[in-house]
Amino acid sequence: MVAPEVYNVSQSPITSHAFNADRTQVAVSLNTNEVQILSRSGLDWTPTETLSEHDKIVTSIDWAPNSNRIVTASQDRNAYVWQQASDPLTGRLVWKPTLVLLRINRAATFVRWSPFEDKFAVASGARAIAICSFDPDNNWWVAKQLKKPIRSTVLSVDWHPNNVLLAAGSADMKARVFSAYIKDVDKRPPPSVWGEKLPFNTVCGEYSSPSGGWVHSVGFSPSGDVLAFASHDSTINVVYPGGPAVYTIRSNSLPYISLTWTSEDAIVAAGHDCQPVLFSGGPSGWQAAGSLDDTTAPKSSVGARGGFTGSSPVGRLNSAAFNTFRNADSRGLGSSHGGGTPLATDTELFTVHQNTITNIRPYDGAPGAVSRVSTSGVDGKLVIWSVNAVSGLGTKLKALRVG
Amino acid sequence: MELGFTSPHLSVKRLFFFRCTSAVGTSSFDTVLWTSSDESMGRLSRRNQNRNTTSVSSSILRQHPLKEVSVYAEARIVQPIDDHEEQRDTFIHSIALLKRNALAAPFELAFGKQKELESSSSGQGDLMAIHYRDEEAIYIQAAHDRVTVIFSTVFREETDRIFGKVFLQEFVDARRLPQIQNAPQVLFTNRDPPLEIRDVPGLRHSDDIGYVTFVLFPRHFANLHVAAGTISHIQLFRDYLHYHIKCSKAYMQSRMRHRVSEFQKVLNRAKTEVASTERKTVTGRTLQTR
Amino acid sequence: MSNVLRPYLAAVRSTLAAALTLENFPSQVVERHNKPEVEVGGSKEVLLNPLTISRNENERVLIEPSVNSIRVSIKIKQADEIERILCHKFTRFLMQRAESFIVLRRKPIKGYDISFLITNAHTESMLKHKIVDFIIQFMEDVDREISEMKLSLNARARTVAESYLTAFSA
Amino acid sequence: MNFNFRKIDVDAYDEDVLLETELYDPDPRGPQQVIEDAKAKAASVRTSLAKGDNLGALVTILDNPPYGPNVEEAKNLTLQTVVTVLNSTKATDIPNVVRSLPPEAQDTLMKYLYKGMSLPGWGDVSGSVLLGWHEKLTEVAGTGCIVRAMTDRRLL
Repeated sequence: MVAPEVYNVSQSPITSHAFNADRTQVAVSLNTNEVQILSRSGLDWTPTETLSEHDKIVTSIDWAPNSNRIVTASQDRNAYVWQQASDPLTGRLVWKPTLVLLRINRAATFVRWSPFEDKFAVASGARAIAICSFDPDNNWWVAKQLKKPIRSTVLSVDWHPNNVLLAAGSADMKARVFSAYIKDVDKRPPPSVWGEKLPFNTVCGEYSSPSGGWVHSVGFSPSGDVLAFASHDSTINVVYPGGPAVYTIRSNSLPYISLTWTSEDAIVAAGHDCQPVLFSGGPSGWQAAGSLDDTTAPKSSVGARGGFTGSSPVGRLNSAAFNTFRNADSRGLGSSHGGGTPLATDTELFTVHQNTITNIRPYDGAPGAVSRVSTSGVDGKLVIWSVNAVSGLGTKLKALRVG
Repeated sequence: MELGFTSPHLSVKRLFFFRCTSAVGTSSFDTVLWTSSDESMGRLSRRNQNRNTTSVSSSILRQHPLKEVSVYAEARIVQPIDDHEEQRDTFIHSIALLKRNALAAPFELAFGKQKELESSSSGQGDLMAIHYRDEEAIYIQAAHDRVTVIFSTVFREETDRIFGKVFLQEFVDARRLPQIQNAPQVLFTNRDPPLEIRDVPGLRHSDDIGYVTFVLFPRHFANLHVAAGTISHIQLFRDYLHYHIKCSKAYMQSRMRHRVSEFQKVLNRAKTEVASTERKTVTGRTLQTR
Repeated sequence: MSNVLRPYLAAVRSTLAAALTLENFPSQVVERHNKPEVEVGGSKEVLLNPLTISRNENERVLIEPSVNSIRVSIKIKQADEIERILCHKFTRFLMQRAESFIVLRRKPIKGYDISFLITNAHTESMLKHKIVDFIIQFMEDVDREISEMKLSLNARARTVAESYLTAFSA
Repeated sequence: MNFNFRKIDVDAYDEDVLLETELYDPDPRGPQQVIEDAKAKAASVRTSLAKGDNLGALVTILDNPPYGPNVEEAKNLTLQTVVTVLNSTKATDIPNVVRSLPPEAQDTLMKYLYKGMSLPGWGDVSGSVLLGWHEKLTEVAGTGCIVRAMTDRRLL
């Protein structure tokens, strides 16, 4: 199988990541109020610019591929749209923020550009979703809120390819499909499995997993006719609204946090289990196909797996050794620690990611034919996986069942 | 200067210090006060008029149930200081044993009473109480075939009470061992005083009080030498018990401290490794682990 | 680990693994705040069902999960008065040092001897399976420590009593 | 006026706050139907157990269990019946039984194991029996099954 590209971007969690169109740059939030723009330089990613305007943790980032605009959401209740402009002093291109008036009084938790990049949706803890569109007359972004019947923090959203429908997952244990139709911006969408006449805030569907759980992630299939969502009850649910059928795939492992469709019959999901799992199926049923991670061996030689080589300057070796010693002492892992398991294997998980994966996004390939996906997680790693590299039903997945 | 009269034996050692002081300059002190860990206080003073007389007084004497004991102690102890080495040592030794000897009096009386009653095969002597500490006392009573010694002792903390119980239960059980069968019989009650002293007024019935009864048989005071040994030994009981309770608590404390530091290490092991190489942001700030 | 204890600790371990699936969750009640929901309890939907793992009435663990924090409370076996006082001393000793045990709660919840509060900040800066290891080792060691302390107390008491009483026979 | 406004629980007046009863769909069966079902299943379990069919007994009793308010009697009867089946299954048979259960029944069994462990000393509940089942069920159904015992608001 093709080894994943692994980049150790940070020691702290990567809260969110978003690549630019040609994948030469990536915007990440490292569990702080700033956004880092990293640029690819050889086998490594180098910080090139810092976007600092938020004053609390940046929860979500999205990078519009065509208009090259970045939108960021934060627990400070705000969203900013960032555009490149030349600096009047240096003439260099820099990212300039525009504050978006969301009119929400709680944290902004998730943000996504619509497919046409003329709108974006900001999920929030105010039990509402702000649908933002650009008002050229006033030269600002205006927000209109989807509120009913949301009863708790909205955790994620996903746009339908028609630029009008929006799926939302929330902590009230529901995945919903709303109309986010904005007059003057949107053309009337053609009828779909989700309905015909779709004024703003029409609820086209409301779903939940049989055993409950906050809905962490939602995703329309490439055609937009199928909805998948991941709940905290360790299930992936696939909804065929015309069916009417909802397939619930119970995992025997920990809950998935993020999912993305790679084709009309395949979904990759990842989360607390620390590995991306491929699901495949269609109108007649769904099942887990396997993990993208080869979980049969420790990942100590990560550098050799491509990407970040982790080479440290020679001069640092001594202080690194000293730190190791000092850490070992405070952990009670001195030489007297007889009979104990060696630290390396004792500490390491057999997955590439060493902690929860919080984001999974398409990386390579057109919608409906995604060949590679990117993941980022609490362990500070950014990993690019080949979707075709399924390791088969590994140990963890043997007992994954379709319910 | 403090002289800690923790026990007759220990005090001899402490008094050595006192002796040195007195040897350096016989006129260098007028009054010496001492307190000891068992809360008894004492005063040792040279009488101004008579430089050769040293008087010793102690709270233990004032509280003594028998008037004659004061006299008895005074008689034994108050002696002129002589420059003669040997005599001075005897003097110091007798001060050292002041408390022991004072406390010995009721025991000696009881042993004598038992001998008196022995022939009659019945009857019992007076119940003598020594209030050797504020809330603790020793009760002594002779019968025709035994002398019963009852300690009341206070366990200030719950831990002391529970640890005390464990220790005292072992005292009760120890007599099962063949080599200890000749020891006095030991009985232990918590809260409720034993029958012998049930009618004593002013006894507090509470969980923090324990009563330990030693039943001394004639073999424990068969002759003067054995009796003296028994008296010295039994006097030590209360302090011996509390000392070991304290030690056990200190030991637990050190074990807990060790265990807690081990827990700390296990928890520290959960922390992710700190980056050995710094990574800078574009603005020059160091990317930090939170 | 003793064979009797193994299924108990295994159940605690797997339940903890399931519960330690936390995320950063800003308060939806108080503006610009971020608090352990299991302690605040203001939003019912972000609390999950509390689960109990028990061997019997006297040995049980309560795990109360929420979206960004879990509370783990342990009732430690206490067969008699001695174990009770040793357990009490030990847990008090630990809780007085709560600031150096970042996951330890200063007070146990009612009906339990010791409580831990683990938040998403902890699972972000520490390895999750190692936090679980810590709790399990804590449970094992507390039991062992208490029985060893009890044994040592009994042993000392026996020696002390025997040597005291032997002196009468000498 | 003497009213203390500071003591008003403002959250109670927030119509957006989700109530516990809103977190799950109520049982479509009425309480009467629920208790009748529970009694019928308990009887059927006795028959299965008499034939030595512990798996069949467990599948029966774990199907469509009573949940929510106002069905205490049915809940108690069902828990008691589950405990009886668990207690009467040989330890060596447990792995096969849990493996043969349908996924929903595995999830429901996990919920009953935790329910039983939260009531030590209740009826014939035995901590060691429940822990034995828990271990075997976790081997088969994983931590996912435990997560579902936490998320499912249909409390047994």
